[in-house]
Amino acid sequence: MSETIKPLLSVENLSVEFGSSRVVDELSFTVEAGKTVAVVGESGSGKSVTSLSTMRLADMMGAKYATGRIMFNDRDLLKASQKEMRSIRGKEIAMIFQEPMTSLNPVFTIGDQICEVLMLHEKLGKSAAMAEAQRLLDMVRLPDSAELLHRFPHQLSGGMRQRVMIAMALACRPKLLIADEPTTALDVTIQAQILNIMRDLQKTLGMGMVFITHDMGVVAEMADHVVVMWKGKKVEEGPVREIFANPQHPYTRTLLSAVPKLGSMTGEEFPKRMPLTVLQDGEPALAGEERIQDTAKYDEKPLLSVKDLFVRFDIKKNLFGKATHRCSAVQKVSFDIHPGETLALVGESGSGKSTIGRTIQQLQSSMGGEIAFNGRSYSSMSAAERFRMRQEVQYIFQDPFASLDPRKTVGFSIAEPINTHGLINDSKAVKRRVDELLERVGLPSNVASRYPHEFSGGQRQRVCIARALASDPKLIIADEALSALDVSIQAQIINLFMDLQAERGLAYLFISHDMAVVEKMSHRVAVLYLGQIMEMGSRQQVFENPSHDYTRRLLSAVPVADPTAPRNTALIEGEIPNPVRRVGDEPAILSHEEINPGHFIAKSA
Amino acid sequence: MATRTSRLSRFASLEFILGTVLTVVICLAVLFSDVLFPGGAEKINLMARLAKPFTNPAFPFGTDPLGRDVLARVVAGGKISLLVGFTSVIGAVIFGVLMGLIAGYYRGFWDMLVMRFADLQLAMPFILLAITFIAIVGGSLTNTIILLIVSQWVQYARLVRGSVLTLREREFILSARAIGVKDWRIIFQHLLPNLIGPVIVLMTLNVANNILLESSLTFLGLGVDPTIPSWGGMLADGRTYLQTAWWVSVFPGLAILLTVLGLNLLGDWLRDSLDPTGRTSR
Amino acid sequence: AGKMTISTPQDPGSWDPVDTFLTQWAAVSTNIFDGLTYRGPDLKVVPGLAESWEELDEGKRLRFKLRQGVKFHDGEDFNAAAVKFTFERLLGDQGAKGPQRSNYTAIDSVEIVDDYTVDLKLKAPDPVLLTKLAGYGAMIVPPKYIAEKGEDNFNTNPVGTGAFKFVSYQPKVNIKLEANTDYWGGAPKLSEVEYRFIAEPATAVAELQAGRVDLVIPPTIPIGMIPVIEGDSKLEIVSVPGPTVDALRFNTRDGITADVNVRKAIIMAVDRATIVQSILAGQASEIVSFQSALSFGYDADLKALPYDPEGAKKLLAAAGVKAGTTLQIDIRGNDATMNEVAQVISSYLSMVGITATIKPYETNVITNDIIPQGKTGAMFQQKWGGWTFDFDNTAYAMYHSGEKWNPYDKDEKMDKLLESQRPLTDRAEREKILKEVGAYAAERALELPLYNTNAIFGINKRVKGFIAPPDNRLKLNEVSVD
Amino acid sequence: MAGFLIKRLLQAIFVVIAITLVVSFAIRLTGDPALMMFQGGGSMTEEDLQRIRVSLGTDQPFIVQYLTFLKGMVTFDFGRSFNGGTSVSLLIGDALPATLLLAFISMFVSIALSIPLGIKAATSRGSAADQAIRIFSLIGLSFPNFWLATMLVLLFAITLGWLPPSGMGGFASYVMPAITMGVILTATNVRLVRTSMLETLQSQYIMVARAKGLSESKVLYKHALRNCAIPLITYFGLQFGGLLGGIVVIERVFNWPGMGTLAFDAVAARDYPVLQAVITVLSLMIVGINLLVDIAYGLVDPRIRTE
Ligand SMILES: Nc1ncnc2c1ncn2[C@@H]1O[C@H](COP(=O)(O)OP(=O)(O)OP(=O)(O)O)[C@@H](O)[C@H]1O
Ligand SMILES: Nc1ncnc2c1ncn2[C@@H]1O[C@H](COP(=O)(O)OP(=O)(O)OP(=O)(O)O)[C@@H](O)[C@H]1O
Ligand SMILES: [Mg+2]
Ligand SMILES: [Mg+2]
Repeated sequence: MSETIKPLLSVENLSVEFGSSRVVDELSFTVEAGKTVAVVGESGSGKSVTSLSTMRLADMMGAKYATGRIMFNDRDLLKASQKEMRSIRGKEIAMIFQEPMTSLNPVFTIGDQICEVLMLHEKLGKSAAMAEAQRLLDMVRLPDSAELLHRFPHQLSGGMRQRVMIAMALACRPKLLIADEPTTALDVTIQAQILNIMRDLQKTLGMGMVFITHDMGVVAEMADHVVVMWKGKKVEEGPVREIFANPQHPYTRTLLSAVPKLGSMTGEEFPKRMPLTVLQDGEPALAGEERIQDTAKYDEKPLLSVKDLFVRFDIKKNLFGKATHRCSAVQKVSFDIHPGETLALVGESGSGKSTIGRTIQQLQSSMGGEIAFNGRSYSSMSAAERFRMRQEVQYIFQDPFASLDPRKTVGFSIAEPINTHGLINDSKAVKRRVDELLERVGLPSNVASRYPHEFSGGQRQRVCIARALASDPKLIIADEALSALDVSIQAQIINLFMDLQAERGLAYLFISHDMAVVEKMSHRVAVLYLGQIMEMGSRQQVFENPSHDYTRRLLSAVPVADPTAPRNTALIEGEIPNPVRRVGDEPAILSHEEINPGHFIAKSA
Repeated sequence: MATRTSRLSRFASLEFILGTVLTVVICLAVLFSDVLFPGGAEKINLMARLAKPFTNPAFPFGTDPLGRDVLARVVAGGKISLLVGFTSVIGAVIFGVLMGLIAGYYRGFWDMLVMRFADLQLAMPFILLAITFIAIVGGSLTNTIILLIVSQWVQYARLVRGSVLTLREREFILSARAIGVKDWRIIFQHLLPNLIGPVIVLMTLNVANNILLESSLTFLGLGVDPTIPSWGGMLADGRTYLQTAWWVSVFPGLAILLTVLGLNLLGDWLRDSLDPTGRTSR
Repeated sequence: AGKMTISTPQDPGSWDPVDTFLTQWAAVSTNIFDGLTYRGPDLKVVPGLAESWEELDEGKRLRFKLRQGVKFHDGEDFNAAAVKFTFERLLGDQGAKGPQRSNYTAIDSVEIVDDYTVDLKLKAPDPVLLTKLAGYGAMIVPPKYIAEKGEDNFNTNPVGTGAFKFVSYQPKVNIKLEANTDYWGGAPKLSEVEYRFIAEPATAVAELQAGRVDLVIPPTIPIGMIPVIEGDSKLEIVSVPGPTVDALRFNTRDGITADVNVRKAIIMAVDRATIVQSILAGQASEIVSFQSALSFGYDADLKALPYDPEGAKKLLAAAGVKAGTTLQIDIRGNDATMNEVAQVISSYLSMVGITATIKPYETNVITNDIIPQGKTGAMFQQKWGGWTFDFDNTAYAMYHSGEKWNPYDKDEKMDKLLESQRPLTDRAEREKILKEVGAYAAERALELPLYNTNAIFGINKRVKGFIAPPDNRLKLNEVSVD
Repeated sequence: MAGFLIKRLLQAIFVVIAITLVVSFAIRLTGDPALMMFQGGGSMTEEDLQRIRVSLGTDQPFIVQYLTFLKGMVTFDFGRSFNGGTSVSLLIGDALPATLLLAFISMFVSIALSIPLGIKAATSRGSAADQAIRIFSLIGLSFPNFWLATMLVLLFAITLGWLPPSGMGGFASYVMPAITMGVILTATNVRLVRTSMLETLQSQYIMVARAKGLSESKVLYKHALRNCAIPLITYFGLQFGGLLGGIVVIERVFNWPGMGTLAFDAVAARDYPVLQAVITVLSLMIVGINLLVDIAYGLVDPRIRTE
């Protein structure tokens, strides 16, 4: 430790245990003011637990600190009382939580929840706090911030909630910010924007940052220093360029080699299954075959066909219950998905991606348009057909925590589709199938008897994937299904998806922000903006010849996993697009133009 | 495996042990009351009226106004009391929870029907219900139990419905629906375990309530033969002796207390073991 | 001077004399109203508003000389017109709305002889009429006041000639009276009286203990609470034999109790003396027929069947009743004393081989449905409190065939006896027949006579000059408080 | 919202009519009020009874009696009590405020006690405080309310002489009834609060609230409480409705001239007009409370749509 610069935070020899299992083992690292330490590592390696321990919130989950200390401003946080911690939390150290969907209190408005911190730590009055909250929402580029303050969390999209969380954490200008996957639910343009803001604040405030992420591109852009964790231990640490240029530990090397790179598929017509980098005898090695994923059956009639879909949410109502303001979440969206095809849905956060998915899954009613599955439109389906459809179409929710029953073991949840549709009747066989599914998503089968809260974010995500696979579906709607996974697991799941596609002709509606992953695995891509499709075409068309402005912006904002690459620090300016309009003042519906066979772009109005 | 041991230690928790021991001991004593005190509960001895407790070894808990052994009666009194207490609560819970689930989950017409029916039921004062009920069906132990069920299902129904209303909007219920899980399975497998906590609390407490109510029905004519001892009946009998012979009512009261205590400990344990989130936090 | 507070268990709801039979009404109204005659705690009928009276026309006309110079509380004069108004009201439309009228149907008409002389013309002689004139429906009411203020107003704003004037009434809470200093019997010693309606015995006793109530009137204090009051140096219990008698009557029509010997055996199997001594703590006296010792027609020489379990067993064996035979005793569920007594009886019966079960009913259900409809068990509780203290009132209702309270028994001899005494004005002759009725009922063992309970008053010792009335008719003009 | 209210209003009318119909009909099966007037010991003939029935109007066919009642109800004229002829509206006018006031106070006492105690028990789960709170709440339940009430009277009214043993009057007279009722309600409520709280405290947003540095009381009373409010509101609503019907025993012990006593006496005397009026008022209140509860659901938890 250097004599001259005293670190802001120094974690020394920290071990954390739940019951008898140690999930963080003798971990040490330091964060200096104005610097960013990225913590990367395997899903479930103890990253979130470490950050919760720093806040002393892991106490409430039943964690015990077996060894070590956490020094912050010359005091050992592990020795501080909860009362002392309260004056530190939010003010001195702020945290952005991993799962934004479950992190906001469902019964309070966004405004209330942000104001609370401001009123507490900055001693602002209610109206001043509100004004400040609105400014913060503007800063994270949320549309119509004045109105948004009065909305409830469930009315926001995943990415919007995440931005609310970020605004909340930054509200009091903390000395140390712990950001646990702060941008996973954000599209790359907004992500770039948010990262810029963080860097800015860091510079002006001298804020130290602990940045937990799976996105190596983000690490490369943000971090000064990197800590790599694996199975509860720190396996390597060093300056960011060092780590990228010269990774020492085999796990680090595996990790880096598994990072998907945008543009790596240039020239390929079809997505490609790539060999996996795995640790073999402590050394990374390539495993598995390379295969062209030529599975889409365009000659067959579409499996799913969405035509002119409209979905609107009433935002404000007058006294008589008539809507005055509406959010046009989905506007005249049409697309087909063929058997064996992967259609990627990308686009700005809040542009209606999840809503489309939910509507296909009949969790949300549409206000117009038609959806047909296997040639049968929803409205004409019999009850039995509908039931069957629920087996054949599976949905992986954006927030895995919220979508798992807290009272049921994950084994139960995974077995549920099997039992519901009577796919396997023998209970032993069901159990075997559950174990097999768990293993396929990279979890040990003995976790079947655990409950959702006992998992890490990425582990829960994999449970949800396993559940979706359980019913042997024809179509999987994967809403940010891979974003919480570390890249090596991610690669493994991508391959799993592709293998299933090859074996059984599975189709995917793949909703994602990660352009590199999209490039890697999709046949066709649809780019959504403000509820409308801006551009749609084959992967090659969209990625190699992006023709809509927004698509181009999107692609240019993708962070590059190379710390030496030049950074794009230009802030996006101008009007924040807003899907909420007065009734009667609906946004214009754009018409599409086919610029190449199968390549459509929206004509600007 | 961490969870294994914590699950084991949960079984070994003080709550569970104490609750089980209490409940089992009480149930056994009550079941074998005839063996423990043959004929003791009914034997009238007008010469030994209102004997003080802890003085005469023949009557450790003293005697009642008819000179009967309070201890023997307390033990024997559990038969009726526990029967009425348990069956009526179980009946009310089953019916009420079912109605609440249906109303809350399906909403619309069913909600309206069940809840307006509940309003009807709630607006009916208990004694009125009791009197008209007996007038129509006559008094008996079974009818006492039915009456208690009829008068209490609403509590559970409303409680459950309220909780269902929030839960049904939660994402894990949506995801079960998305999978195609049948309604009744969603209701019983997902909703029920997530809202059962308050129901268990209310249930364990209503056992006490119903044991006491049973006795108050006596003077409405729904009660049972006063020679057959019951805790509630003993408490009611002891009413005029509160100032002069406390033991007549305190011992049956304690019996109820211990029973309810045992049940509540078990209830808490049940609630906790249904709630996995609390598991590692101990 | 001084104020006295009294706890009474029930609010009769109306203070109009024609409206109710409740003794709780009389406990208050005896102070507000007067009748032509008056019956005090000694149960002797003495002059009230009438100074004297005579029987004319072989008892078919009663002539009353009225007290002069008496005024109602509103200042109206009391005179023959008021008497005529009172009885015409009672027997007319207003009386038809209430239960009291049925007591006075012997009166045919009222004739004013002069301002202070009035004749009651009777349809048939009524030997109990003078007693009835001392209470309830026969209370003299003010004609002008009622005409002016209306009938409804009179229910809640009573005006009479009594020792106390009505002040205020709050339903279910209290009624307040103040002294009528112009009272013809002399100004009362108390200046104010408040009656509070307290239904719950423990509460009434607590109020007594707390000194906020000076007197608790029956039927409130349960036997079990007597020691509480006796244990308090400021308080005492005053008790006198009351009008209420309890018996367990038999179903004489069906089942084992259709056999008179079985009924006798059951009576012999029960040790009533012990019951009275222990359960009732001596606050009652054994009875032999279904009446109290105060009742007209009581036969002191009538001997009860002795307590004789062995004899009872023999009788039962002779009647062919096997050991283990069951029978059911119906009781009023809210009668705590009877609850205990019935259990003791059941235990006595078990000693002679009869297994008795007890079935409690709500009071109204047993009195209005179970008994009149003949749906009782082999034995059922009958509680009776004839306020006239005349055995006819009880016996006719209990034993005459076809009467509401007599669902099972039909006996020509009994009917004849009962009918024959009704028109008699010769007291001795009537008394003889009533004694015969009592003896005949005992001979046929129509009921298991139990006891005549005392009227139990709890009183604060600061109250002076209180004489406990057996019939609950408190007259407080001689009472004072320290 | 307006449509919702209108719908509920119609349903309320239906409920009131249904319950009064049922009650009026059923009570007539259980005894004849004319007979009851002779309870004191008068002898009567069938003719006497009939005479009284005519004057009470109970000789009429049921449907005629019921329609008369309905007609009166519209003008809030419930007729006169069979027992003494007092105007029923007057009786209700006296009893309802007495009951309402007591109910409000008891509810207030209970909520003010049970929420902090329940939260304390939940947050210090398994501790001595938790155990003590739980056991005390059980004692409150295991002995009947008259027992508790009598004990309080013995202590405060007789031994210490601080409070009046019964009756409704000044502030002092409210203390014991409110405490008795409050304690009994609290016994249940504490445990309910504790249970609901335990579930909510595990949520991620509670963790987030703590991460903001909010004081523990803010976290518990603002963030957690509101999230577990649904079962609590439901149960409080039920309890309040129950209180309005009057806790007969408590009212009797404290000689409280409330709806419970009124209803009890009316049932005992088969006083149809009073009974029908009590039921009408009660059902209106219950319907009102449940409506409020349903509206409160939507306010407390925005995810529940009121319609
Ligand atoms: N409440 C708990 N009880 C028991 N085990 C837990 C609990 N919370 C977390 N764990 C375990 O601790 C380990 C570390 O979890 P943590 O959440 O820190 O992982 P992570 O590194 O953040 O992973 P991810 O990137 O997937 O979010 C995991 O194996 C998880 O199963
Ligand atoms: N229940 C609701 N009530 C009101 N508005 C809603 C509701 N659900 C979604 N919205 C709005 O609909 C729009 C689209 O939401 P959606 O969840 O589909 O976005 P998304 O494209 O999935 O975004 P993200 O990538 O951030 O998850 C958003 O503006 C959101 O605020
Ligand atoms: Mg994590
Ligand atoms: Mg989304």
